[in-house]
Amino acid sequence: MTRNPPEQEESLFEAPPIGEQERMVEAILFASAEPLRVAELNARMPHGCDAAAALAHLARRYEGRGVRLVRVGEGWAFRTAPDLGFLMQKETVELRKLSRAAIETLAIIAYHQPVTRAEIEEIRGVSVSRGTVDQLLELDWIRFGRRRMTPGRPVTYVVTEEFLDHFGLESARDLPGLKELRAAGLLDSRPMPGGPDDAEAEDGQTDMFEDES
Amino acid sequence: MTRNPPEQEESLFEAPPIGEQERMVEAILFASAEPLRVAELNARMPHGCDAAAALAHLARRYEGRGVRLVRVGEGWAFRTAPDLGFLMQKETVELRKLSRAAIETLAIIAYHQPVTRAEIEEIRGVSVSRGTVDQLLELDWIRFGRRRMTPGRPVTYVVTEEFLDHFGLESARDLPGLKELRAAGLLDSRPMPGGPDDAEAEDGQTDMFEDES
Amino acid sequence: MPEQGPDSFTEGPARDPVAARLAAEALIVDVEGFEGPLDMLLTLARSQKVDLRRISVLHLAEQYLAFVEQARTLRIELAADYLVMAAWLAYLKSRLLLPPDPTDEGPSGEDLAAHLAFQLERLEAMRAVAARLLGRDQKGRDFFVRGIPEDVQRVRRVQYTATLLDLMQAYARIRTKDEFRPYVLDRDALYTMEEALERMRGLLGYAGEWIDLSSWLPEGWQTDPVRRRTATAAHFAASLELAKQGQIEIRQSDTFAPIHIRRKPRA
Repeated sequence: MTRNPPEQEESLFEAPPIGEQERMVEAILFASAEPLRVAELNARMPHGCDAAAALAHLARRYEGRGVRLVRVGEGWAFRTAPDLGFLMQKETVELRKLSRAAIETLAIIAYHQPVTRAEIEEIRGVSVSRGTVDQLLELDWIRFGRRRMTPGRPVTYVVTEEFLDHFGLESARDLPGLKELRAAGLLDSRPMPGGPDDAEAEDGQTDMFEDES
Repeated sequence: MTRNPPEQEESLFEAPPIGEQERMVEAILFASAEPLRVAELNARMPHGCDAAAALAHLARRYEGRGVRLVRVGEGWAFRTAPDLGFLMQKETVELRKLSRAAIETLAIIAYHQPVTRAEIEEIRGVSVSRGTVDQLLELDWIRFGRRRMTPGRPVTYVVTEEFLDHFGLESARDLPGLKELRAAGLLDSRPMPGGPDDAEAEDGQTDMFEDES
Repeated sequence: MPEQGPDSFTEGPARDPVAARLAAEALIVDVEGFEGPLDMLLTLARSQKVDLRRISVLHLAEQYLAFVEQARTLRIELAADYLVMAAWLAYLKSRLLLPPDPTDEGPSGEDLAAHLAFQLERLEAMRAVAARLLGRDQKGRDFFVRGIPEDVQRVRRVQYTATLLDLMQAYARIRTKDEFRPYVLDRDALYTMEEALERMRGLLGYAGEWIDLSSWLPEGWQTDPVRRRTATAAHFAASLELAKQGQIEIRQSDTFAPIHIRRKPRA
């Protein structure tokens, strides 16, 4: 989402002082349960405001507080500090118990995204049941990514911002152990020697995490 | 909600420092779905805490911020600062298709204007609900025309400028006639000669229910 | 996962046939607990108690094949994918044991073994990170969102849309109803004058002589009193209309006598 650079507006509207913009971002984010993107913040603030700068100020102000300003993918949200979770029994929602298959499938999608069902099956060595994928889609933790440009144009799966939010991740790059796995070559798409998909060798690797934008 | 006075516990548990208590109150109030009383806060905080004192600190901290700690009845809650209320309005435009009853009624008015309600019903073969006409009036797509000089002096309906504007017409006369509709293939869904009545009758039936809404 | 050290039975019956048999049975009974053959291989591999990178794939293949063999002697049916894996491992084993054939262009036994080791390591790595992921602070359990988010007033403006095409199609739908369904009984027992008029126009050609109007009532409208009444009224009104237009003549010999009509003779 692009918008006019603030310079164009300045002659017409005086932007509020940065302290005031900080208050505005604080109010908007406090009121929202969902993360909001910088563009969404700017759209709701008066012309000439710079939500990104206000966010930077605000994040510093909330450092170490009971409530923190966190980045979730492209969005920003206030969340309670994790060390105070023990106080929140009343607010705790019953997290659905995921099957082992669902957890593994989720991890594979997160670390290998975008990834096709066939690739998930190759990694797990078993077929992926519809219910497993459905469950993850329903939780809004995964979504369909771009189709793979290989024969059959299979759909791919990627993780969502809701996934990042749920696990307190700023981006998919912050997945635990991602660097080590990559360094160990365990995220490479390595086809079976002499196997039929030898030709597609590097496909999975090249566009990994490209989808972030 | 009553609870044992904290004095009894103090010998056993050291209360957290007041700064920590402030963080706790901050997090609890942020996450709570309703305002909380001091007693409720105390009940949820570790033994020896003094929620009232923590609240006082917290209220000062949020003075002049985008959100404020406010008293709501007997309880406490965060609320956005009143001067920023204008930021809390998010207008979402929801596009919705007109119901079949409404679009048919509108079509009849457009083609037969000025037309009375009785005539619309005659043409549609089902009664026209008040809601349908009201909706079209509200959309400013129809308005009242002159009364018909017949017994009862029924009101007539005509289409508005706004209607012409929305449908990109110079005048209602520009609406294609039956011949053109047929040429455009729009009249091709004719009922099979011989046995159309069942299907069509059912059609009329569902229509009537649609009207209710 | 069973802790019975499944590698014990791979040494063959010579060492401890009873223990080996028991171990194999335990594994077979537990086959439901495995998420497929790769998962089982990983479990077997872990029993070697070495880094997965230094695992003996040959040994692993032998363990797995022994397991399948045991299942067969115990007459336990294994799912097809377990048997597919067994066939592949048997092939791998032969590749690893036989001296390489210089004329063979296929992948070497070492390549295949390395790939299997890679698959196992990757699966194990995925499990490890899945556990780390679940070990993170989670929303709704460890950290929380704003409890009163409805502070944001959502001014929802509903905008109704309809295209010109919608409009025309709707009108077409209604008009086709008119054109092609002259007898539609939207109101079950109501015969309209328009319908009667339409019908009579079609019949006029046969009305060269005086005809009793009541004999013109359409089928299904002649017996039931309610339907007969509405049809009679409609046809009478229609005949008045046709008379007014100069298309027919009407006569009635007496009060309540039958009404006769005929096409007006051409002048």
